[in-house]
Amino acid sequence: MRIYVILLTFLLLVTVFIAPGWAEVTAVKAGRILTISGEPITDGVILIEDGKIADIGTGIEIPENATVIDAGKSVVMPGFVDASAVQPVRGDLNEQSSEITPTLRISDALDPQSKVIKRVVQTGVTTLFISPGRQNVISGLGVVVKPTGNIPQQMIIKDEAALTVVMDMDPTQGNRIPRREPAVNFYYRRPGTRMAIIWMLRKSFFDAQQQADTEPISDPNLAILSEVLKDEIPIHVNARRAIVIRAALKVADEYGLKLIFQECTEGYRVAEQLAERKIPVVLGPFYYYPGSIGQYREGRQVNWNNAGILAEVGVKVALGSGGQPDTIDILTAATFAVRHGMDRDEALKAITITPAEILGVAERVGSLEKGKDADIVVLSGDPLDVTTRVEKVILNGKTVYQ
Amino acid sequence: MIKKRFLSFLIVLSISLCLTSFGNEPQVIAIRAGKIWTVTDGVITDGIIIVDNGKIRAVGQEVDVPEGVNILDMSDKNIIPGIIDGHCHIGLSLDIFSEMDETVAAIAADMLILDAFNPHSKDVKKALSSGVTTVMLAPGYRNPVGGQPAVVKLDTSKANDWVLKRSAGVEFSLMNQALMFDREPTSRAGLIELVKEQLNEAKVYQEGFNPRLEVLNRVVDANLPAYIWAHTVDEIASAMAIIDQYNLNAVLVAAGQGDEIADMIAKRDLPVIYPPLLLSSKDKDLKRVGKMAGSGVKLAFASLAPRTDLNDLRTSAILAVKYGLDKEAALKGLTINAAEILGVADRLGSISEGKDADLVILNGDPLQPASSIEMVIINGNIVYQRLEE
Amino acid sequence: MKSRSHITFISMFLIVVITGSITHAAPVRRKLAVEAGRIITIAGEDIKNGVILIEDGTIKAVGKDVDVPWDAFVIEAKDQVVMPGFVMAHTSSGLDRENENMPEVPFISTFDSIDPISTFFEDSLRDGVVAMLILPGNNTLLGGTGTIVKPYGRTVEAMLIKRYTGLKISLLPSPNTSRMGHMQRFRRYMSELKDYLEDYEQRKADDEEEKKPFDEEIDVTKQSMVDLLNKKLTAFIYCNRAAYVPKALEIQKTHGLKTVLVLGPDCYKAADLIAKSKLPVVLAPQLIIWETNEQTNEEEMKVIPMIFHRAGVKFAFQTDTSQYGSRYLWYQAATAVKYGMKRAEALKSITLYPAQFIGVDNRLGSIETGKEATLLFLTGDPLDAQTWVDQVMIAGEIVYERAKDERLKKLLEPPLKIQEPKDTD
Amino acid sequence: MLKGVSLIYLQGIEMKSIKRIAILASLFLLFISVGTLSGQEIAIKAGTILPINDAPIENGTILIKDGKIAALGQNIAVDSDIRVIDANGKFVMPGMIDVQSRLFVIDSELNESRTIAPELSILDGLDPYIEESPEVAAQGVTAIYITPGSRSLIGGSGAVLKLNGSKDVGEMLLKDNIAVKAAIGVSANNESSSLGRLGDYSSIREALLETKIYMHNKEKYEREVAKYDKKMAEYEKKKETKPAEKIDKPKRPARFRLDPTHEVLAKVLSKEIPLQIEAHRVTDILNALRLADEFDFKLILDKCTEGYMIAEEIARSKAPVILGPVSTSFNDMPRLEYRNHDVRNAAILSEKGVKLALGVSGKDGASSKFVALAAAIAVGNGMDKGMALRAVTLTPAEILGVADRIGSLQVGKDADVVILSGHPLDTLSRIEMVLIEGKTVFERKDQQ
Repeated sequence: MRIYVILLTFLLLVTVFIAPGWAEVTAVKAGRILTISGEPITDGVILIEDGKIADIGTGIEIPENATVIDAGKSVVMPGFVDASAVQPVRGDLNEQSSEITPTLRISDALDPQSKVIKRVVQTGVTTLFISPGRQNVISGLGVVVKPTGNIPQQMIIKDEAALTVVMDMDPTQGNRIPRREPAVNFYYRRPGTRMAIIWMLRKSFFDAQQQADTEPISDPNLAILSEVLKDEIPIHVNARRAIVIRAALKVADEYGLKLIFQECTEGYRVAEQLAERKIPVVLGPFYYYPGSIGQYREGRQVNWNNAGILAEVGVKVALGSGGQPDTIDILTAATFAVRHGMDRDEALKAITITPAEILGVAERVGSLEKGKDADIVVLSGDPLDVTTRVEKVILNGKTVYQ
Repeated sequence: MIKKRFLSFLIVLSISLCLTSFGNEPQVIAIRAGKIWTVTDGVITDGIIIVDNGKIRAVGQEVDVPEGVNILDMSDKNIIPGIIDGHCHIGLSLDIFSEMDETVAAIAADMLILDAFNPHSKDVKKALSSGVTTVMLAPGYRNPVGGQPAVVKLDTSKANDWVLKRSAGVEFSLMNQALMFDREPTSRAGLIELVKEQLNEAKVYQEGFNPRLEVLNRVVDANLPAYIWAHTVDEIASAMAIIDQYNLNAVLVAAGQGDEIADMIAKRDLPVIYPPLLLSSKDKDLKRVGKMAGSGVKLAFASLAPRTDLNDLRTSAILAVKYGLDKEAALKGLTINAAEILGVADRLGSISEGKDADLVILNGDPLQPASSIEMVIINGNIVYQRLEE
Repeated sequence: MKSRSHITFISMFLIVVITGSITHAAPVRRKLAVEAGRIITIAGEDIKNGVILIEDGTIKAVGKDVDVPWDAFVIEAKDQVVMPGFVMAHTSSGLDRENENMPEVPFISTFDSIDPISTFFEDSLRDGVVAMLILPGNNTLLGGTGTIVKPYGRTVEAMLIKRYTGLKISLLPSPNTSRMGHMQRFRRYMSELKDYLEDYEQRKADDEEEKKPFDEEIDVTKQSMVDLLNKKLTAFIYCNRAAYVPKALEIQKTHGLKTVLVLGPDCYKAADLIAKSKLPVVLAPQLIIWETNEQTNEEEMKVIPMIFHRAGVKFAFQTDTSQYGSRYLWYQAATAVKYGMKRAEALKSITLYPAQFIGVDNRLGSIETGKEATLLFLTGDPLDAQTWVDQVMIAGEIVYERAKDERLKKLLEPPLKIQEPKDTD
Repeated sequence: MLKGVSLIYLQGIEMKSIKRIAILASLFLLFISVGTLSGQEIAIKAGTILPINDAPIENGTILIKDGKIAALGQNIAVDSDIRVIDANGKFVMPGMIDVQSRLFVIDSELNESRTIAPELSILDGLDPYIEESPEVAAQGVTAIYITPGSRSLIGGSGAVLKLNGSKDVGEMLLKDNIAVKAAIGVSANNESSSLGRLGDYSSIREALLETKIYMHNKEKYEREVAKYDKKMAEYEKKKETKPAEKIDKPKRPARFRLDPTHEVLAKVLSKEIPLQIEAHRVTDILNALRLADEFDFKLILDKCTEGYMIAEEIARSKAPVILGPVSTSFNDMPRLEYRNHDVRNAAILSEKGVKLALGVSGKDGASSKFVALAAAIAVGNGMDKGMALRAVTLTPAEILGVADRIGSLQVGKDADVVILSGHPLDTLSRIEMVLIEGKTVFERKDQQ
């Protein structure tokens, strides 16, 4: 019996040492690698070990037991990051019971089986920021996820990533002014105008500020808002028109908030203030033919070169699909941004590293560097050419689409 | 053709005479049957069951029959224990064509579904012929916290010993159908937020006058079972997250797509009350229950009557066998598994000594819809007998 | 765009001054020569550094070494790509109201409701479309006859290419009728038409027999359907789902109509049936749809142009005027090339094929001698996103120049910087 | 087919010429077999054959030639080189028929707002690209009968299709214009008023009366045309013989405009096509029977949910019945009409001698696969086993008028054959193979 014990321990020792060698290693060889953070590499190799990038560069010897993915002449880029992604959620997104719902976590409602995930992966997006609906003034906490795994817990990278605030006319949609108190129907509620929206925003931050010193804060809503006041959770403000953006800036100055603008369709009119305050911007749904701003009674012609102007002035610009399932995908959005006047490198950064930095997950995704997650997109040609196809998507080292 | 019918009429007449003759004071009865499916210890061919005072005193091949008791000869019949329906809404005052249940209050934890049950309703009488002897009456899935289900026997003629459990637990629903457009919650995230909020409040609840939190407190602390409606994979995942967070003694209801994460359900050994298979028609959906049972999940069946007929609870189990479930698991699902899940396994679920004498007598293999139910006995009394019209 | 040499310019100027008094219209130069870095003829191979000779608006010669006559005005396009203008085979935009609410109105025509100053035409010109067939919408059984126009001209007559062409039949049932009722209404209309024609011929025969002069005209409301039956008009049959395609083919066979199929996205399922019928096809604006595969319950992406291309069907593209739709014909062709279609074939599907489908390929669709000089001057390859349409020439006359496109300038350049008052409160 | 014919022929004549006929017949037989050897020929050696039209045959063989059943019986000579399917120890039965199928149908597209529209045909409403038919054929259902929706009073004509997996309706079609579908007292959205049901009855009756008038006018027009033709003939003759004489040309009668609605109803009244009336309540069923007496058309009762209450009445009227869902569980939320539904309905009606076909009428196309299960449930609630099996095969074929092609295993009929591991009413028996006109539509691969 003793002999067996010895044999067993010996075997254990051996496996411990060789184990790293045995760990699943894949190597991706490609004609051209755009690392985004550094210089593009021609005929380089990326070594991937259990989901992370172990080494990247030219002339790296590939261990024999590695599975080699030869991408031939095609171009390799880091997986795209969509900072205002379509929501893979079943059922209604908006909690109509009250206009201020900061405690609402969209991560509870994630649906890994949602059909949207498969479509998003095929466009090369490997990291998504999902925000709650747009019918409430403060609609809740968004989450950063990866489109993989079959239960929500396996998808989440960073929960409570940001608080979503909507300041454009969306929250007033569907509300009716109560003719007689008490309001009979659920929808007889307060914000009928933009003034009311701003008032409610100020009021909730004011209450949070009052309660900031009493520990522990009894009302969970105000607890979240006080964390926001202490800049532990960033705020994503949904604003389209210039006057709304300026109003948001006022509220931010009053309470010293760190803002990030979503959609920001008329951002070019306030480009300088955004640059001064170093406020990053996530540009919303992209149209091939940008006509009027949305359908909320604000039909005004919009400048097509919004992204180019903001980038030129030094604002951190990220391109997102804006939460609309069938708009143009994120790579085509970058191509059309360049067509309308944005700089090429700025556009490529706008779909990879910039949104990663805005969401605070830049240490894991956004570019091809050692130690980062192995999220790789293989394209059939120059990324900003309309006839280029996404050939393969690698997520955490595993091929999820080809 | 006429002669055969007359003969069976004679036999049935004799049985009912000697059984009903005993009338109300319970006596000792002995039944000899071709096949007795005891469920817990195999099938006894040509065995005898001794019923005394509504309980099964003995069952086996050679059992000493006390004198003065004539043996009822059912030698060409099969006997199975009374079928148990995991979830149904029979006899509730709700009109089947309007809303299934109370939808004004999202949290109705203190509502006892038994108060809405009408024991003399026509549906209950009609259901006796289906071989189902015990049911769990449950509220629907339109409320995040629907109320407290009850376990009752269908023979409601006696005073009130037909109520086995006035409150068998609390019913939760994480399905999208619980979202209403005109009352809280209206979004999926809001639904889960609301349920967690209620459970948090229940955790910190001391004595007080809030009946709702009183019940929820027993769920969180004193292991009162929680029946959770969840159909799709993400609904089951949210249910499991809540079960882990508050370590509830939970049962999954419906779990229609549970086969895709059956290993996680099995790991937490969560029992599942599966919806009737007749509601789905695609092969892919019909094979799900077989796969789920294959990876070790304990299953019971529900008819969700009146959405499907109580007679078809047995058909639903047989259809599951046709699409991959093994026969043993199907029969158990209708009897002992359901009894264990509803917490009445001490009295029901199998033909073994000491258990209630709920028996169903069929003229053929119980796992064939073509074999018909000849007689149903609850607590030793005949509640249904098939007479040739 | 600078002209090649001053001498030719001055000489041309003199001629213009002399003839200016005669032709008071815009100075349409009789003779032109276009020197382009690359000519995409569509009919044949591309020509590097070729020359196109144009006289009175028609192409006289195309080729590498074509000698330019001394009196031809030279248009310098060395660093540009010249190709024939895009043609749209079917659209319902540009009308003030697409659909009549009565189901059978074959006698109305889109000519009466085209709105020349609609921005649709201005945008089409900017995006390189030079001719389009405008037909009624998809909600009426017999919608009416169509008109082929070019997107340039202050009145509909000025825009006109061909007035009475194409009759729209839509198999999409109106809201409260079932599909069976819709088909039955079509059969009933056709049987009543046949009865009417029989009686008409009968009356005609009777009068001839008695040598009486027969002057009764065919009822004007039925004239277009009669022309359809004897192939003077082409039927554009719209099928929004695959199940309607066999019905459309049945109609085409029983009445022997000249037919073009206008398909919805779901019709890819009937691709081989359509291929067998050899009928020309106009694809739906939406080129990519997602279908859930019944067995695996997985979503699969269906690239519709590729499915039809592999089945061997000749088709033309439509632009998508919905809010998120891709409004460019070249982008539709680029999407098809992205998923494997050959470039030449894709370019044909936005120039030659649509021209053939609507019967104007004797004038448009490719650069060949004898065809109308309707050309696009592009800043680069037509399928490249960074390419803009620099100039559009219709019948020898420059009708659009990007340099003078005020609206485009406004859309791309930032507005003048208004100084913001410093926020003090 | 030939063997059957020669047998009958033999009985008819005396012995002397039998020898001559026999030689001739065998020659002819030889010729056929040689000629069509190349033709698709299959032999199935089966454990038990259930031909449905008569007693089961143990260890029988079925010979299939060019999609038809060529021979059937205990000892059939089988040439060595034809394909033999070994099914001994297994059951072989004809393909089952679902008489209330919703396959290839999108409900929203079927309901016509016009109440009286008999000229509509279901073939215009079908979508052959729906992917559900392979699953249904794999359960032994080889033919389905589809009718227009029941929202309009007279909805149009139904058709019988074969599930041979083709995408072309023409190839699937066995026979159209089977019956004109009408409905009395069917509530559109679960509320119904007795006034409404009376209105249904009277408007159908009105339509039939108008058709009678229409038929009368049509005959009058045909008589006039005949008279006109005769006069024209005389006129022509007179013109040739005496050109000079002036005779006035006979006047052509005004054209009689054919109305498709009444054309179809005329076929109903002349018994060419049966009228299928969907009726659930007792009053509606009696109304339907009364209509049939008054106008003397061939009636088919559809659904007939409360038929068990007036079983003798229905039996006396000899009207065949297509029974609605055997159990309400097949279509999820039960409808108002199923309030008095009794699962023993099939047993009671068939015992009274009513010609009965069992339907599933499930919630979507794929529930047509539960035909065998529906028959088993009916047997479980008192219906005779043989009658139940006949009610899903031969009887529906007879009611729908396609019994010459499908419904039973008889020489000359289509070779729609299902091979199962056990008896069809034993729900746990597995379907091994399904053939439609000799071509394999389903074959069990995995030995699960």
